[in-house]
Formats: sequence, C-alpha cells, structure tokens
Amino acid sequence: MAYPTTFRYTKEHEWIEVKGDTGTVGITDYAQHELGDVVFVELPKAGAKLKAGQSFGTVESVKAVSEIYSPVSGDIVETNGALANEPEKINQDPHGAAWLVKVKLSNPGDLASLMDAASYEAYVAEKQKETSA
Amino acid sequence: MAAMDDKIRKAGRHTSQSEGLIFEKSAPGKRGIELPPLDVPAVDAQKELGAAQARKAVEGFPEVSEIEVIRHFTRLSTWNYAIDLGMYPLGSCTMKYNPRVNEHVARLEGIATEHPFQPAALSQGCLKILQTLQDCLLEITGMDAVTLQPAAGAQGELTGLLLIRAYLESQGNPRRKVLIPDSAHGTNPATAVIAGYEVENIRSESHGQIDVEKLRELVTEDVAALMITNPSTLGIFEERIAEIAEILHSRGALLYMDGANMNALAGIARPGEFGVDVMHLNLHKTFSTPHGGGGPGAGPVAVKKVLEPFLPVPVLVSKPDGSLALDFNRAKSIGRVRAFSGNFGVLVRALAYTLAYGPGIRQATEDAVLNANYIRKGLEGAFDLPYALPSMHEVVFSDARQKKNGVNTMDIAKRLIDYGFHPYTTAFPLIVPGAMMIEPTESESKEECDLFIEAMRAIAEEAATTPQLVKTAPHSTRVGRLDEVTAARKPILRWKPKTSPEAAD
Amino acid sequence: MRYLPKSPSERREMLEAIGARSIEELFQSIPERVRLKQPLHLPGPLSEMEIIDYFRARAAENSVGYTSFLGAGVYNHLRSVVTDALMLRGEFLTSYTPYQAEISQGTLQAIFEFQTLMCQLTGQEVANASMYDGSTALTEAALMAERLTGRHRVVVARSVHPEYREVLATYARNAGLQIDEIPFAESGEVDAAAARAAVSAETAALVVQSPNFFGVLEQVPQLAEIAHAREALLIVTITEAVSLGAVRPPTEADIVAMEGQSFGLPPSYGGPFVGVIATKEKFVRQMPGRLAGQATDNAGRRGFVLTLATREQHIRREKATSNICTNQALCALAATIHLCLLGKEGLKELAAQNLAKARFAAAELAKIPGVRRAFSAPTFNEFVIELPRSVKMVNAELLRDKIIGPLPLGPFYSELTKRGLVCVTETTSRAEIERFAAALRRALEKPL
Amino acid sequence: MGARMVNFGGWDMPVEYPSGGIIAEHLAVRTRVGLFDVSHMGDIRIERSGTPGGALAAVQHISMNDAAKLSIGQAHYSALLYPQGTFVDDLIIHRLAEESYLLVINAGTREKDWNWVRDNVHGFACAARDASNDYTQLAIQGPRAAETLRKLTDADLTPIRNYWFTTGTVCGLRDVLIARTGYTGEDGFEIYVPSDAATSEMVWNRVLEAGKECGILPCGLGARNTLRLESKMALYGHEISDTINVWEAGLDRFCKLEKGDFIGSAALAAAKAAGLRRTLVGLEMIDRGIARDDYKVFDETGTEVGYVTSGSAAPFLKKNIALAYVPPSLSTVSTNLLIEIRGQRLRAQVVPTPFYKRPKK
Repeated sequence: MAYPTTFRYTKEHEWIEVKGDTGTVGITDYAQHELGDVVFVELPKAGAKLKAGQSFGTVESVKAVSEIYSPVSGDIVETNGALANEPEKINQDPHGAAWLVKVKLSNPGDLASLMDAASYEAYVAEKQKETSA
Repeated sequence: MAAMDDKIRKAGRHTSQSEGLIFEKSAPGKRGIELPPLDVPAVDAQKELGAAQARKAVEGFPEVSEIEVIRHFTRLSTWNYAIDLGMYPLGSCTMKYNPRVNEHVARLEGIATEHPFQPAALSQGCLKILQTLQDCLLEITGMDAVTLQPAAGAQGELTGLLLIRAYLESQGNPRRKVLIPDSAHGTNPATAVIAGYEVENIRSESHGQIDVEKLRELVTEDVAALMITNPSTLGIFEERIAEIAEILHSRGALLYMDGANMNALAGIARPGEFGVDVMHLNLHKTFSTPHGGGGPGAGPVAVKKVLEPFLPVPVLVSKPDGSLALDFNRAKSIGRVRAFSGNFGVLVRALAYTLAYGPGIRQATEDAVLNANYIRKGLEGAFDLPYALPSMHEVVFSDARQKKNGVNTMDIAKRLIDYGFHPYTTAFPLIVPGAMMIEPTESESKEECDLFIEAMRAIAEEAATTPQLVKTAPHSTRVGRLDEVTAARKPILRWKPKTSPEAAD
Repeated sequence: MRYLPKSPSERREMLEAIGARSIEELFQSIPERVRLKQPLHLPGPLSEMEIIDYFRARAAENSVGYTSFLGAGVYNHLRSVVTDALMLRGEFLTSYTPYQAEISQGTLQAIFEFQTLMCQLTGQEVANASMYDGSTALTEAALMAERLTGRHRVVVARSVHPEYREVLATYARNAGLQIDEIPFAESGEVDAAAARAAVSAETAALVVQSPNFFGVLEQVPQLAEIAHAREALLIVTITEAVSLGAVRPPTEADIVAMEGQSFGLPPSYGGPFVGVIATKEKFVRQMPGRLAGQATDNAGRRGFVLTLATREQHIRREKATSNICTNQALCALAATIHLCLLGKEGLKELAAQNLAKARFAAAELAKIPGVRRAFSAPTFNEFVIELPRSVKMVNAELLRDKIIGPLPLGPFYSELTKRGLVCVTETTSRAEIERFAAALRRALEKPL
Repeated sequence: MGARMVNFGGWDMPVEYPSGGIIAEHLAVRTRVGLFDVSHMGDIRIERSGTPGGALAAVQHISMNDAAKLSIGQAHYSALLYPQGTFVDDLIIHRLAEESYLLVINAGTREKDWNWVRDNVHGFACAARDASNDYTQLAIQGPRAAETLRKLTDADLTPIRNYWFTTGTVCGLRDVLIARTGYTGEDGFEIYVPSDAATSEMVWNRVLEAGKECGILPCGLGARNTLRLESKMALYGHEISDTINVWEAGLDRFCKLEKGDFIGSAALAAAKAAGLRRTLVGLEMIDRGIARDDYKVFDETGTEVGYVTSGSAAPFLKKNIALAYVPPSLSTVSTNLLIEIRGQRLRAQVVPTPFYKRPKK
C-alpha cells in the first residue's frame, strides 16, 4: 500500500494528516501488517488532551498489544466510534476509514519533527530488512 | 527410520464422542444430588429475609441426573491431552508425573476436613505438615526461612518483591528499579510493576547468559533487585551467578531467583549457596502437584535471614511446650497476600512427593537433565540450535530452518499433536525468534523420548517436502484450528438461557 | 525409584548416545564450588504405604470427631463422591492450562460452563475462569475499579472479611490505592450514612460483603445508588456462595468478587479454593484472569478457546492487568460438577436447609440465659451471638464436649469482645445443634 | 533391439531389455549407469514474438513454478494446471535464451498438453509450437553417467549443476542440448539429438559402447517406473491427475502463489484456506504382498480411507513400497494401515518419503 504524501509519519508508525488546525491520526499500513488481525481498539474520549510522543491508546491483535503514540500535542475533538464494532477496518483501510482520532493542534511546530512519506518508506524498508535478516 | 515391525506406536488419532453443553441437556425436574430430609422446621425465605432479599429461583441452571453429569464430564475429559496419556514437553512448565498417592492423602478425613480457624490444639497435624514441608524446602534451596502462603508462582514473585521492598525501606530507601533479563518469564515484569517498581530490561550476551559487564553498569543506588531465572529460560545455567550476586550485594541490591526451573537443581546445587536472597518455588512444577488444567498451584517464597522479619502473617512458631502455633503479631510483616493458610491441599501433595524421594530427589533431577540432553542430541541436525551452551533440564531449538519453507514453530507444534504428543512451548523465550522450548522432565522413559525424537524428525522431513500438511495441522483432533480472531472481536463468553436471571427476581 | 521409568542400563545407553562419560558431565556448567558435595538431609524415601501412614498419623492429631460451628469464609457443605471421581480423571487432573485448544476442549468447555454458571448465580453478565480465592478476587476487583475509574481510593466496609481486607491492604499499599474504612450499624449492616459521607468524587469503588462477615445481608440496591451517585463502582464480595440459592443476586453491583469453596470444595485448612470475578460486559477488557470463549474451526464446528489473552501477563508483560498466571481450573471444575449435580432445585433446597437450620440454631441458643443475637438485620447461615463472658473461655469448655464453638470476634474487632460468629449448614444435624445448645448452657452455668 | 515392447501413449516402448530385466536395469542405474530411450517425451517451444517479456508472461501464466527465477541455461520442475488447481500435466521448463523456453512434457498427454498450451498462451506476445518431432531424447542416468557421457562430448560436464543444461557436440553432432535432469532420483543427463531414426540409433549405440566399462545397461519403462517411485516422483494418471490438486500431491515447493496470478492460483489459494482433504503418503508393506494402482486403503478399524496410486517391489531398497492418498489424520509416520490385495487386507505402515535419497557426495 502506498503511503500518502499528504501525511506525516512517526517512528512508532502513526500517521497524521493536518487540515487547518486539526489533524487526523491513524496507524500506518506497516503497523497494521505487523500487528495482524486487529480485534480491539482502546481510545480516549473527545476532549482528552494529547501530548506529542505520549501513548494515548492501544490497538490489540489476538496475540499482541501495541500502544498508540500521539504525533502531536493538542485536544481530541473526535474519536472514530466505528472502530469499536469493526476493529477489522484497521486491517482493511488503515490510511482512510480506520482513522483513530481528530486532534486540534496546540503546537503545529510538532509536525516539523515528523517524517514525510518518502523518508517513512525508507524507514520501513530498513525495518523490514532487520526482521527478514 | 523405525524398524518395520508392527509394534504399536503412539496413537495419532484423538477419537471422542460428541457432547453439547450441559445446559443443552437440562430438563425440569431432574437432579443429580438429593439431600437428606430437613430435620428442623422449614422456614419461609420470603418471610425470613424479606421480599426484597429473597430469591425465587436461579434461572438457567441445568437440571440433569447423576449419570448425565458423569457422562458429560467423562466425555469432555476425553477431549483433553494429559500427562497420563503421554509426554508433555512444555518448556518451563515441568509437566512431570503427578503421583496418585498425593491425591489420596490430600483427601483424608482429618486433612481435607480441617478448618483454618479451628484452635491450634486441634490443628497440630496440619501445622506439623507445614513445618515439615518448610524444613524440606529450606534444605533443598539452602535458604534460611520460608512462607508457604502464596497461592501460585506469580503471587510468590509478588510476595518476594514486597519482601525486598520492605527490607530496603527498613534500610531507608526502597529504591526504584528492578532489573529483568530479556529471557525472563512474562510474569516477572508484570509482578515488578504491581510491586511498585520500574522495570529495566537487561540484554543477554551472545551465548544467552546475563551480560555481567552490562550489569555492572546498570546496578546503581536506584536498583532494588535483579530478577533472574536460573537455569535461564534457555535451559542454561548462569555460570557467573556468584559474581552476579556479588555485584548486586556490593551496591546494596538483592538477587531474586525465579524458581521455575528448580527441577534442574534439586539435590545438585542450592540457590542459598550461590548468592540468592529471595526465591519462589512452583510446587506445581518441581514438586509434582497437578496442574489440573491451570491450577491450583502454590508458590512458597524462601529468603535469607535478613528478610525473615518481613514474611507474611501468620508465621509458624513452636511453643515452649513443643507444640506448634501460628503467630499473627509480627510488626515488620508485609501483611497477608492471601486469606487463611495458603493452598494447604497443594502443600500436602508437595510434601507427599518430597517424602517419596527423600535425598533421592537428586536422581529425579539427573534423569530430567539426561532426558533433555538426549533429546537435544536426537534433534541436532534436524532443527536449528540457537544457543550452543550445555543444556540442563530443557533445550531450546528454533524454527529457522523450517521457516524457509514457510513452516513456523507453531505449525510444527500443532503437527506434533498428530503424532500423539503435546506441543512443546512455542515462541518463548522471546529472545529466540521462533523458539521451540522442550522440557521432557524425568518422567519420560527412553522409549517415549525416542518416539518423540522420531516424530520431530519426521515433521522436519514433512516441513521440507509437504509443508502444507504441517501448516494445516492438527488433522487428528476433534476440532481443527479455531478462529481466535472472531472469538476476540465478538467475544461469546457464556451460554445464555431464554430468560435472563434478572428477570426471575 | 517407582516414579522414574529408567533402568540403569538405559541411563548408560542414553549417556553414550549423548557422548557423555558420566552424569556429572551434564552438570559441568554449574561451577564446582556451588555443586552439592553431600546428599540432602531429607526425610524419606518412603513407600506409598509409609506415606499414607504418615498423613493418617497427622490427621489423627487434628479435629477428627469434633463438631464444628465455624464458618467465616470457609464452610463445611455436602460434597458428592461423583465430584471427586470426575476430578480424579487424569485427563482433567494432569493437563496443563488449555493454551493448545485442539487438545484441551474438555477443560475449555468446562470453564465456559463455569463462567455461565457464575453469571447465572451472581446476576452479572460475564465471569472469568476463576481466581486464586475470594480474598485475591476482591483485591483484583478493587484494582480493576481503579483502572476503570482512574480514581485511587476505595471505601471498604469493616464488615468485609478481616483477612480479605488485609490482603487488599497488602496489594493497595504498592498500587497507590488508598483505603477508607466505614463502620457497621447496630443492625450489622453497613452504616449507610457513613457510606454516603465517605464515597466521594475520588472514590473508585465502594466495597461491601453480603452476606457480610457477621452473616448479615446488605441492602445492595441502596449501596449501589450511593456509589453510583458519585460515579464510583460498587464491588460486592461473597464468601458464602450457597446464599445465592436463597438470596437475591447483587445485580446492581458493578463487580462481584466471590469465593466458590462452598460448591464441592473441602475446607482443607484454608485452600485451595476458587475465586470468581463477575462483572458487566462493558468492563470485560479490564477484568483480570483467564477467559474461555466460544469459537468455530475451519469446518464450522463449535469449540472453545482462551480469549482476550492480551490482557494477560504473558503478552502485556509489565502492562498486564494482573500478574496472575494460574487460575484454579481444577477447583472451578469441581464447583461446576457440583453445581450441575445440584441443579436449579438442588441449590434452592440446599440454601433453604441452611437457612432453616441456622434459624433453628439461633432460636435454640437464644433460649439460654445471657445469650442474645448481636445484630438485628436478616442473616443467612451465620449469625453473631453475644455471651456474658469471653468466647475463648466458653469455647475451651465446649471442647470438652467435642464441640468447636463460635469464632471469637474480639481478635478481629476490639469492640466485639464476648461476641462469637456461629455457622450452621445443612451438614449440621438437629441433634448436634441441640448438643451445642446444651453444652453452651452448662458452660455458662459454671461459676467463673 | 529385441526388447519387450508395450504401447505407451501411442508409442511402442520397451518395458525391459533381454540383456537385463527390470531388476538388473534398476540396480544398474542406482549403482552404475543406464540408458533410456525417452524419445516419446513431448517438447514445446515458447518464444517471444512482439513486445518484450511475452514469452515469460505466457510461461508464468500457464505454469505454477516461478519462471522469472530461471537463468538462461537453467531448468526447473513445474506443472500445467486447470483453473480448479488440478493437473493438466507436470513438466520440466528449460530457459534456452533470453526469451526462449523449452517445455518437456509426458508422452501419454502430449496432444492434450499441446492443445492446452496453445489455447492458453493465446493473447500473449509469444509464439508456441510443438517441437516434439525435432528431437529424440535419450536419458543417461546413474552415478557413472557423467563418466560415460564425457567420452562422447566436448562439453565440460563438471560445472553443470543439477537442473542446469548446456549445449555441445555429442557423437559428432553439434549444438546438442545436454541437461543434468532425469526421472530416476540419480545423477544423470538427458540429451536431445535430431530425431531421425539413423541418428538416434547411432547415438544409442555409441552411448552403450562408451558405457560398457561402466557396466551400462539399456533400460526400459519398467525400471524407469520403479526408479521414479523409489524417489517419490509423480507420474501423471497416478499421483497427479485432473482431480488432484497441488497441495494434495505434496508438490507445494514447486508452486509459487507469491509470483502472482496464474491458471489455478485462485483455486489453490482457496484450497489452502479450506485445509487438506487428503495427502500423498509413502507406504511400506509389513505383510508380504505388493500394493498396485487403485488398490483400496483401510484404517485399523476397517474403514476405507483411500487408495494406492503406485506400488511395486523396490529393487534397490528390497522392500515392497507404495504411494497412496489418505486423510491427513492418517499421514503421520508409523501409522498402521491395511491395503486390500486380491481380497486380503494386508498391513502397511506410513514411512518418510522419498523412500530413496541419492547418497550425498
């Protein structure tokens, strides 16, 4: 799956797409692939405060749990309720329908430290080498 | 390849009768127990308890006869694999023979029937059993004091860390961190956190041993203890264990040992003599008490003298008159980790086991190590051995070779089922990708070990020639691989009756 | 040695195959100086007969031949030989935790049935595959409430089993959980006013026991209202599970933490027992302990698996909901078999008999001059009596008549000296009750 | 040549030669060297015509192994499949040049295969033709095959690895294709010489001549069959057919789903998910008796569970062996089974396969 160029990416495999002062956050195709079949997603309620680099929820597969780290600081304005009943969406459409939260950025500067699509793809390629080695 | 005689080999097939849920057999008016007639005047619950408190009926409870209950659970039982059926080589679980006499004595009138609150004068038998077991465990571990209260290994771990915390507090500083090797059991980090400590992982060096130089750097004033398993989960003895203890002690930290692998040491070496300060034992492993499909267990904790004042209450004491009693007033105690006197029934079984061997327990250890090394030899060449150091009671292979054909450790484990064996432990320890952790225990005959080796080699062959056959295993069981994903996404955790229990009240 | 299936020659053959000259060679990785030089000083080896004799001798030093009126969290109830016969099947007794579902369907289905029975019994929506015992179940329930609410205080009734509270305290100390205790009223019930005052916006849960340590039934709906008013959870713990055959289940509770020993498990000097946590479906992912769930295989057949395993220590490691590893599967199996035997009617009759016998006993004892019921609220099969003198002294007298008397409450509650907790179950005969009453009367007539 | 002939796929083929007989021929190949006239095998050429990559695309589409992995001068075992994942035929694919492939197919299915290939490469930028009549194929098989052939060719045989080939002068004939392939489980070569009777007979005799001191024997179909059976090599109409799929036949490792869609791939992916219904196992008779094609197989309880695909006495192993389809639940090594042989149920046991493995040098 291609990594949208309009997104920014974290080393922990989250993506964020910013429109105006609001960002939509999800996990990358690589992340969902590593996790396998996702069975449960735990997200904070709207209104919760996020801090860049801090865990704000978990994604569970049958045999693994993984923390979700916030790419930016800000307040959650909306969470994706659909995932409660259809966690499998994360496997099917990680960069689209399976977005996790929408955040109102408190410090747009956070974005500077994130990777663009090209460098993230390179980063992932590295990772895959390690695991296959 | 096996000699072409028609010798009966291990059953490949697990045939069994079908059986629904007990609730699906229920019909009004049937029952499996009858009570003697009431010999006092009956009372009206509605009146005695008040309409608000009285319950009309327990809806959704089965109504079945005695023979139906017998058949139901007997049929269910035939769907289980068990030590009684064959080798159960689960690494780090020590699935050894569970002697039947242990079950018998635990059920004796006067043993099973005793109440924890009955007067000490009427409990001398129970207390002597506890005392004798304590003495045996101390002799085997070389420690100074022990509590039998923890209900299982994991609770023993917690008790041990709480003791360490209490001791360090009494020294003025509980400290912040507990060091845990990357090869440790999952319970270790979980326990450390519940005991209020931060976990810092310490990597193993290339041979699978603790990196002593790294340890030297990591042990600071902040470190409360190092939690190790010895022999490690790789089945390898920490050769520099004394040095490791030395480093910790020199910085005021303690050495905690997870006794999960004591089956490799009993009668051979005593943790108390290689620097361990606190350790727990799993009586359901080394001391043969039955796993029973997942418990009950017992996790006694043995300590050095300095930690004794902090042991959970009550502790066993002997009175001037020579009688035994429980002492509840211990100022420094960490308190209770469980109500009453621990899993007494399990302790009884463990003592029966120890008495059966006496000093001969060394022979059991020798046979366990002999079996592990025999199997290691038999499988070398067929499977990849990631750590070459000598094995003790268990050996860890990896699926590296079979991976090339897309066959992983879980597939091989499942295929073992078709060969009439329980799988080994898969994917643990975490530091071995695709781990195959094999612990035969002393309870396996040479013939059973040979059959196991033969089966594993046959599977290695299949993995190379017909991987699909291995990847879709098991083929011989009642049910095939179950859809765990759907089970987790849309959990069904109970049977539901037509009317909910609430409706009945 | 009879447990070891090897002949000396087989041992030699195996050593040769390995290429080792001696068994010692296999232990060479253990530094010489820590290797034991002399054999261990252990009693034994004993033959099977000697082992049985040893434990018979110990049994004889216990309370055989005495009639006991002790309860307080450990109860003497009828047990069917059928339960033992089934529990002793090797396929149940000697199998491991059912991680390999294909060859563990027996244990898994039994657990699923256990979970169902516990839900029906407690009026909750989900129940786990069991915990160590009631005291650890209560503790885990409190920690679960802490996780669910993000609050760090629990309000605990003093009428909760004292040893359960001790266990909770031990765990709470390091979990950053603060415990506020609230008193009991004249009636023996929780002091509702005190509860209302104690439960605050920082309270994770209100913890009560019903029937409580004094045998008194709590008014669960009212207590739930008090807890929920502050968005705290209500945890109800139950030590006498048979009560649920006669007493309305605590459906309003958010978490039920129960001891299941009353269902087919012997007192066994305090264990092993079987703890239960039952709760609402919406809380299941914060519930500790194993869970069996229904699943289907590739051929569409019904089967069962351990599910939601990601909550457990072997996956989450330091992030686990609990460090619990074993459950008490075999004890849970015993309880399941026992409840299947009893069935709907049997459980109801069992509870009714307990109630009737306890009432009869209470009435008989009340006839004795100086003896009175301590609390006024309704009770199940346990009740507190107040005596004109120390319960300990009276009990010493009763022992002469081979009777183990009421549990003295003084050691647990300084204000409750001269009070004793009496327990009467279906196993206590009318004759024994009358013998107890007569003996107590004589004991009290004795001049000090 | 005075051999005993049978009709095989429209060809008169020698079963055995008077000089030897099946057992002697079989042992010659296992221990020395044997010569097979396999001119009946079919040959199909697929070459690029038009846009580059056309030939490869066509081969990828019609065969299950990954031809993209083939270097020039390399060959591999593969199969042609029906859309339902069952076999049209198995074959060996040689990559002769950048865009030129030689497919060697069975005699018995020659016409069917050719028609099927022709129809299915239709639409690809390639030209396919039936080249069967261009060649006579001779197989020189056995530990001393190289030694024998070396005397007749200028080509350096040593660097040719298993399933690789070269071209060189053989018996004075230029540009002869020399492939280190075979159907016996032994080291050996298959050479492709012009098909006119005179030439092939000349080569045949020269090889026999050259092989004399190696103890060469001319070998017939009989030995060819027992040799391939000992090495668990599939034969169309027995282990593989239009009703047996790749997983059942245990040919997983020659089937590369990951290479992308090809005829049968979708069905095979589905079959993978559905799980195995039957699997091919090796059997060794415990009781005295020889299992033959289509004999019924029973489990110990007497239930019919499968059938034999090939069976014979194994001259080299000196055992009676067979291949059979049984449910996976009965596939574990040392499982006891019963085979009905002329009304009698005789005991056999599952053994690891291949029955015979060439000793590693």
